[in-house]
Amino acid sequence: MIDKRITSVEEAVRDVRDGASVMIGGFGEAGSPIELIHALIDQGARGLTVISNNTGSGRVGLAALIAAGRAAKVVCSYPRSANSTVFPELYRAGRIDLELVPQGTLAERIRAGGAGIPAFYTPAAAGTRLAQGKESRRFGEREYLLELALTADVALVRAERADRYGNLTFSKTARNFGPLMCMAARCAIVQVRHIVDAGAIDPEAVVTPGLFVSRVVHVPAPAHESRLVREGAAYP
Amino acid sequence: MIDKRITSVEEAVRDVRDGASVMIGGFGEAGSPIELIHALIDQGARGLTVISNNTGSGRVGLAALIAAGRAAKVVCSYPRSANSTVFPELYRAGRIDLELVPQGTLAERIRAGGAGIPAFYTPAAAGTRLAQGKESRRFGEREYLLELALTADVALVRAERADRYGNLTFSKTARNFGPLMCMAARCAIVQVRHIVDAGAIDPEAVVTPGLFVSRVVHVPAPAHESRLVREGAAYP
Amino acid sequence: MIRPPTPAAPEGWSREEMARLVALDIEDGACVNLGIGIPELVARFVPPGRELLFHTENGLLGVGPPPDPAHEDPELINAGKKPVTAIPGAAYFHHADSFAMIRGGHIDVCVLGAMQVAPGGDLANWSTGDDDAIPAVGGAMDLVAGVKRVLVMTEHVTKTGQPKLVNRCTYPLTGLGVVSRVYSNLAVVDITPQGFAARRIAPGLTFDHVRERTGAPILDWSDHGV
Amino acid sequence: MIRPPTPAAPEGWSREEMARLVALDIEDGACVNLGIGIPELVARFVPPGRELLFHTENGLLGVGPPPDPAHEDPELINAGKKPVTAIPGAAYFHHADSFAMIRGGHIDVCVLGAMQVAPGGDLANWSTGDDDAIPAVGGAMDLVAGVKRVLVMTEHVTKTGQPKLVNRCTYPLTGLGVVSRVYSNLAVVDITPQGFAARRIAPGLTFDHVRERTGAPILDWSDHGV
Repeated sequence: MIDKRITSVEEAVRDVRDGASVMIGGFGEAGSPIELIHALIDQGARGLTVISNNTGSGRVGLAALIAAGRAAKVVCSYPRSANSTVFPELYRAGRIDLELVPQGTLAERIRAGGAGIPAFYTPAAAGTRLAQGKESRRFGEREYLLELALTADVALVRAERADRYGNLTFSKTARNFGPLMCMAARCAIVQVRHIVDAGAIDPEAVVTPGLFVSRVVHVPAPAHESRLVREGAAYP
Repeated sequence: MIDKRITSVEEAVRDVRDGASVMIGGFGEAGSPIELIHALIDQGARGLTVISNNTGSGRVGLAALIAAGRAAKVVCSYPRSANSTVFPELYRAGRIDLELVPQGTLAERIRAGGAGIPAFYTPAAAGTRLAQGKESRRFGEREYLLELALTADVALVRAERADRYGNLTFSKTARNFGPLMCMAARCAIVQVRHIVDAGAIDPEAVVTPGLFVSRVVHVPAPAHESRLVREGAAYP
Repeated sequence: MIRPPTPAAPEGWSREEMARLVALDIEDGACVNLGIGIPELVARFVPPGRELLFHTENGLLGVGPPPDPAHEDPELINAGKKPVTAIPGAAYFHHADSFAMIRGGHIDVCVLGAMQVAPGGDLANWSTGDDDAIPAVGGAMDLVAGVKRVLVMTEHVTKTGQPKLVNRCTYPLTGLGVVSRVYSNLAVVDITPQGFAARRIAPGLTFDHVRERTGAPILDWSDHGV
Repeated sequence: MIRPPTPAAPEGWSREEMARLVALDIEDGACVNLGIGIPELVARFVPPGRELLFHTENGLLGVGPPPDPAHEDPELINAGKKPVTAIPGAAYFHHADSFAMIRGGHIDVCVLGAMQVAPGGDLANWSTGDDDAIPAVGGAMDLVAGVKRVLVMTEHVTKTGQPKLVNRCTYPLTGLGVVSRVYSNLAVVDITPQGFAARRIAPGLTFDHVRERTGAPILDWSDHGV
């Protein structure tokens, strides 16, 4: 029987290796898989390439992973935060690399990675500083940049519901990068609020079909990142 | 008030012009917008470029449009049918052009057209006869073909439910090319079985957000194409 | 007693008045993406009888007004990461679909802030280019490349009095030739083939007042200039 | 009385037996796409204790058995346009997502028919190349380019007795170097760095019998060849 349920977040991230590329879902705290990230901190893998839209808040979740020195590089569209100095300090100290990618290009590169498209052209960033080192080409009247697909060894994603096949639904704007990262990672690990029986998710409303998902972990009451940040919490 | 509802299929296709490019949804009869196609036949536009996965069955719907000589060209993955000789006869007579595209490439080219991606690379058809005349390029170990986006003036699509904003859901495997064609056409015209109030479609389960849709027509009881074909019907 | 110099009092239109002018210029039924900060004010000033559909690039079409604090949901936010609501008829989608809307030309209007705008419509709004600054671009480059009409809302000059409408952007570009119109506290300025053209001047100000605070040639196409 | 020559009686495995062999070779939990025609039989022979998830490229993961005629739905069909059902836990999606699954390597196995297979795994299965034929490719090229393991089910020779396993495909290619294994009525044949290698011979037949009907060198790696 196909059954992707894993008993704990610890077990789910156990085999992440040093030097792995790790996609981490979320836009700010919405969709950020905070329990999986904390489990990855405990697990100890180092030298990670983190692919995520942001670099986290406060000293919990993604910011804590970065603060712990586990990320050698981040691929990201917006590594600034009103309430975190973790990334800026490491970056200024030259202790972490940054590949800055426009948000839509980041999303499309991840989708391309999941869809077997090695490269595509986009108008975003043409003629700007972020075009440096990239091939450009005209189609019709406009100039476009060649962008390469992104894949990863692992994705850490937060969703709302899953069944044993790994079919997923998400919650509101917490969907963001999750479905794309599940497509693009060789091992997509998903924490969900609810595990339901096969068939309980309307097949018309499945957002991520199960074949994109490797592991599902039940985290019924995930921490509120913004609340932890307000309280000044730090992980571990 | 945003309201994309149009009172009749005739009204919905009234302004399709000679020479227009028209995407037509459906995989076989599933999702084929038969009432909109018949309205387009009645409307009379000629010299059309039809972009559709198939070329229709019997002498109704898409096959009838082609039989009426309205299509100058089809862009298509599978222009053969067990029960229609309409396209083969015109093709052998040199009276219609064919651009044959692998099905996944066709889908992705339409999505690219809707997503502002002018071109992308795909491994499908590399090294085959369908690679003739196309640029190829290696990424890593493999060879890929450069494929260009497809857009169209009009899309004719069949969906299940719509609200006044044009938000859509589909029915089972009748979804197929519909959502992509709505993205890629400058005017997406959709026939739906049910028109519902704004808010009646769960925002988590909207398949095609309304901004991709221009016109919605209520066709509560669409004809069953396969039944018409069995009965030997011909349109008009 | 000697007093330290104080910043000049705000002159011309208030931010709310600027937002009202922007909202008046957006056609009924448009899909609109509002940038983080001042542009968010535009949603408050949609004229009666018009319906706009607000898009936020983090995956929602049909953004509604902010919730009361008791109904905030950390999973229902806008691109500025502030709590929002969803209207009946809203739709959620993932980031690739969201930017397909943007890049594919399906958003009619976006309203963004600016650091600098040049007469050809070049926009700089993402980085000061300082070596020490943490670069962060977000979705700005995708928005200006894809949205049909890019409107800018900005103070006419910086806090230190430097013009933001300039001959050439010295800050790193967000996009080349992308801006249609600028709404500043002093004037509504079109990007035209002839360069900047003031369409409207804030009450009580003169065209010369605007021109002196503009770092590039500007034409007077306003009513009182005709 | 002189009788016209009749085609040779089918020899070796029946189609059902071939389908059973294929099904036995697919690992538990695999996502499988079954081509139109003979490959569809594979779904009937999933061994007890294994669960396969069937994908059809027209937008369904979790294809179930055919419905009884009273419950056929023209909007629930497979790639061969035949009515199917959906299992509990199925998902519907559009064509771009469906081919993202295929092209992106998320389908573990596909089973296809063939006109010709060459020793390097080249496959021809979409066109005879006749000038008069209406070319129609469907999803075959995408499938062979993207699916991790491509299995072929085919009669070993054509109706006129010509080998389908050949030195070089003379029909237009579907893909280069894509096939892993061929299940014919005579033998199970691997594509190996050394070319064709028979892994298993149908009961009652000899390797020589298979070799004589194969249009390219073939090794005997079967049990009785060891």
